[in-house]
Amino acid sequence: MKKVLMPLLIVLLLALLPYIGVQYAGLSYLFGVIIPYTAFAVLTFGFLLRLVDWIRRPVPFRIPTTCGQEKSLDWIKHNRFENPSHSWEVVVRMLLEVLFFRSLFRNTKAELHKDANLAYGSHKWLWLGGLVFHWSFLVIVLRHSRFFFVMIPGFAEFITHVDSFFEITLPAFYTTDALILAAITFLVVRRLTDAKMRLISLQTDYFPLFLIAAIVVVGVLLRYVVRLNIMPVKDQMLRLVNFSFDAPGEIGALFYVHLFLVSVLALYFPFSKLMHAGAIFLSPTRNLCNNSRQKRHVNPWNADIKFRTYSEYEDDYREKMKKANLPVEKE
Amino acid sequence: MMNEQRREFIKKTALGVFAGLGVASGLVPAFSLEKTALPVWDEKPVPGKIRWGMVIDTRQCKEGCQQCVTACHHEHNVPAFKNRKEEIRWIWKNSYKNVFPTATNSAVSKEIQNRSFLSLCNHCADSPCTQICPTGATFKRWDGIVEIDYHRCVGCRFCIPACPYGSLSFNWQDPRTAIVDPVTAYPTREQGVVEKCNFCSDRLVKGLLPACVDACPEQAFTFGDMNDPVSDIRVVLESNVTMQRKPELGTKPSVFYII
Amino acid sequence: MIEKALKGNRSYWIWIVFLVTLVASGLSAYYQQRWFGLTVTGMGREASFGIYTAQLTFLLGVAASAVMVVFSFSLRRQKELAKTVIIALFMAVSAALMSMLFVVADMGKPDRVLNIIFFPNPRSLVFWDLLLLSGYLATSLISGWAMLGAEHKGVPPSAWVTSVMYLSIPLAFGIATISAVLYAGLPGINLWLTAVLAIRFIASALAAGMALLILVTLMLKETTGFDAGKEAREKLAMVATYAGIANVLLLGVQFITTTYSNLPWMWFSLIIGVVSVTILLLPALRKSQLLFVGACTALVLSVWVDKSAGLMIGGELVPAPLGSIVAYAPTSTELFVVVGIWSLGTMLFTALLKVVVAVKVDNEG
Amino acid sequence: MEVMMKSSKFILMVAVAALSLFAVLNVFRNGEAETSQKPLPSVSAIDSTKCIAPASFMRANHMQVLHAWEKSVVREGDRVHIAANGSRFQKSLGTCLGCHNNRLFCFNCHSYANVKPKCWNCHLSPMETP
Repeated sequence: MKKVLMPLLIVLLLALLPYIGVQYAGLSYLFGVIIPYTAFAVLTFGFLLRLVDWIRRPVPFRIPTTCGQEKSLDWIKHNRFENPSHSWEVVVRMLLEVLFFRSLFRNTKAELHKDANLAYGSHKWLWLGGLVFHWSFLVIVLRHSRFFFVMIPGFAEFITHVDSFFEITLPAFYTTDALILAAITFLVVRRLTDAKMRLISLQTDYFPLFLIAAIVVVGVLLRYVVRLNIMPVKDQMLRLVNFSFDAPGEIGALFYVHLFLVSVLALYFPFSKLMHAGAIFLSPTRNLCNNSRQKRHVNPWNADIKFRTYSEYEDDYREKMKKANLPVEKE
Repeated sequence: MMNEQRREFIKKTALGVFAGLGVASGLVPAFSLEKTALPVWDEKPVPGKIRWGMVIDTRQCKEGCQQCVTACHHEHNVPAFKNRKEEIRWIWKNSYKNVFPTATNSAVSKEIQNRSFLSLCNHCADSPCTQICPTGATFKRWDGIVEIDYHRCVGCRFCIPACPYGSLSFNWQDPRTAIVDPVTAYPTREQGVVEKCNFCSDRLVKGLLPACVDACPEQAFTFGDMNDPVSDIRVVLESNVTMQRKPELGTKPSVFYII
Repeated sequence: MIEKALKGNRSYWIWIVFLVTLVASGLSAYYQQRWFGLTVTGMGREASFGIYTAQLTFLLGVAASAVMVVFSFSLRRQKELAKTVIIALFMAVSAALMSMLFVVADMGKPDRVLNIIFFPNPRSLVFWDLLLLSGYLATSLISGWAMLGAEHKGVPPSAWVTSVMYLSIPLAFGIATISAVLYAGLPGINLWLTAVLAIRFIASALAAGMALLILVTLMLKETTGFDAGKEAREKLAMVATYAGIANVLLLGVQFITTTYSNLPWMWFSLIIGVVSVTILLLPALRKSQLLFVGACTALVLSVWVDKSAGLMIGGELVPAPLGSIVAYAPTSTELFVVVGIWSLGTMLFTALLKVVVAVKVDNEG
Repeated sequence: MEVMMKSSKFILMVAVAALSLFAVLNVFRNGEAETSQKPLPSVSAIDSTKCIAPASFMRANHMQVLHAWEKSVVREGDRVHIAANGSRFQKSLGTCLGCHNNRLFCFNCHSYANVKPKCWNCHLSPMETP
């Protein structure tokens, strides 16, 4: 239980910190300027460093995945996107993975039925929950561009328009707000209900979920319940994107909770499992062509060995071989 | 200080679209929306206490006169779509045959056959349109007026065939393109909602009579509270033989006709 | 299981791509309608219902009729229908989805569609109709999918699946009855003001729905080799025939009492209805595959014409509110939207059937 | 977007043209005697130089206030807003705009914050009024 409660407690404390800091200690400059800049500097450099580090690690083998037929003889059907042999096929596999989480789509679940009947059925809930979560997150981030640009970019405006299609609340209700909360709830509940999942879940699995949930909840509160005055918020965000170090105006303390939790997320990002965002592009089972049968791959760290071929060997010993009545290829 | 300037600058850039109008706004500081005044009902109204009704003395209605129609349609920003398909009507003139298609007396005089009869929402006591509306956007008010909540209407249009008097019109397109002379005191409607006569509930709260009643040069209308035993309308109803449209449907219209 | 719909042969994908193209053209037509308003349709002041509502009425019936198979199989234990139950449920799902899309396509302000849930008017039959329809869509999809999943795993379906399936039975009867009462109770249109309408709704829905189901099973047999069984088709044909007889009788009665006899389309509907019922009734004629298929198609067509041309467009051709007649003809935008929604429904149905066939073939193979 | 801009400009033009006509017509109307029946009491003018609530509250809640007004006026017929200090206001968009009569009052903030409410789909906006 500690695995769940600790991260929850940490998130609550983290949320309390800026609230007290701004409300009672007047630290709005710290939470509104210094911490956001620091966090995003850490995010940018940390992310790049991690990626560069990973890119520089040599990858030994082409790893053929087993879920599709590798390209072989002409009359055996080749599964292009499971086992690509061209780089464009790899790109498609990568995109299917990044955009549609294809490997989760394959999930199955074993069920033991009455008469010791073991049955496998497809189990796509994680796929669905993950997909909803990530896409909603993306839409929400794009929607926030209205704070960072004087004129909102066209596509972001279109996304906002679609997201707030249903006329329900004032201010306009965003469908993704509801979707992401539902998805996070599912993802947490999934780890808690299944004994196997409970066993393998660690604090670092719960913490980002709780952190993001807290960010969303505070954001929803700011928009629909507290209804913060967003004019100084936009001022402050425009200052941040213009690298200005001016002090923020009068903004409610709850906004700093939102901003601080986002900063924590950014700070935490390069050091955590969240790096899968960048790492997915580097996973060798996804981003390499499985064309070992068509092309010779040499490990880059191999020493430059001088190989001696049979023809060289024969050249050296031809006369001796002839004398010994051994067959030779060249006369 | 820099900040304030930048903020101002940013605001102005963002308002580029309105720049031209912004200059104009400096010249005209105030604009003429509704005057701020308290309505005649200071308290929350009691449901059922009032029931508005109207008597139309068709003998007074003059051929070719359109003053009530014009006044109503102007007052409520009713778009003037000319084609029959998209026409929007709150009050309009019609023939005897169309207004009373089920009247038992079919052998009426030539004069009556040629006379114009005003059609408008009957604000029925038992209104089929409010019963069919899935969201309650068309609803019965505390004072008997059948009102449409334009903020709630989903535009499903089931109320249109539900009304036996054809009183409802649908905004097949943006009505604003066809409003000749918009008034600021009353909103327009938007594309995709249903609209109809509101018995001038907007004027009643200001202590005014409905626009058609006011506009009629012949005083053919009598308007008032039918629950009030000393009101004009009760006097007129009690001293005249009146007709309702399609009474056999049991909708109990609040609009009466003196033939 | 849905991944089985992502694997198919060339003709399957050609069919899907064809449908996707139609859906896309429907979407672009709908975008036009959303932008300029319903003025782009042929509907107008006097004809406030058009081809959208006509499709809705027809599809409501098709959706509700599928319950007959569920009912006969689960309550009356008719085992020969076992292979058609899931197909019927999925037909209901597709038809119900199309119905809902037609409701939305017909709305002036679809962005406020949730007002129906947030501000429900319990006195409104429209509200109840839409509520039951969404419930029916959910129960059919959940029970059909869960049954298929159990079959895929080779285990009997859980108890809750059966209860959800039972729940769909009253929902379906509710949809058919409420829609009929809804139309019959519109005082603005005299033609519909008849008690026969409710019974005819159910009869015509059953006739068209069962005939359509027969055609679907035959199509599956031709294209995939999966055969629901001749006995099942016989059973369905029997229901379709009796319902068809009831429908043409009631329709004929209405020719006497209302102005249907003025409408050439309704004569067409009546005649092909009578012909198809006759073919289905006589064993000698029914034996011929060609005549059987023709009769089923004609029965579906007869009901479709009756529901759209007769009930909707005809209903307003003889209207009442203003005592004037305005002929309604759908515009091309409207037709594209209709084709788009039908294609979307067909695509869903195809995908669901693909899964059904794949599961059944897997299990048999 | 273009169509909308066009239509709103069109309305503006029409409105400006109409205003002059309206003004001329009004001169004649005022001359006419009031002949109709007067069954209803008349309205009383009120002092609306003060806002219904402090600016900070209004900044956060103006949409809720307007929404609540719209609901209670349309559905319940309750047209009078009683402020905390007891002063009474008519629940109307016009009550707000009568005081805040700078044309850009709404648009300043709303365009800066990229918030696009749907009020002006029906209500004529200060931009469209003469």
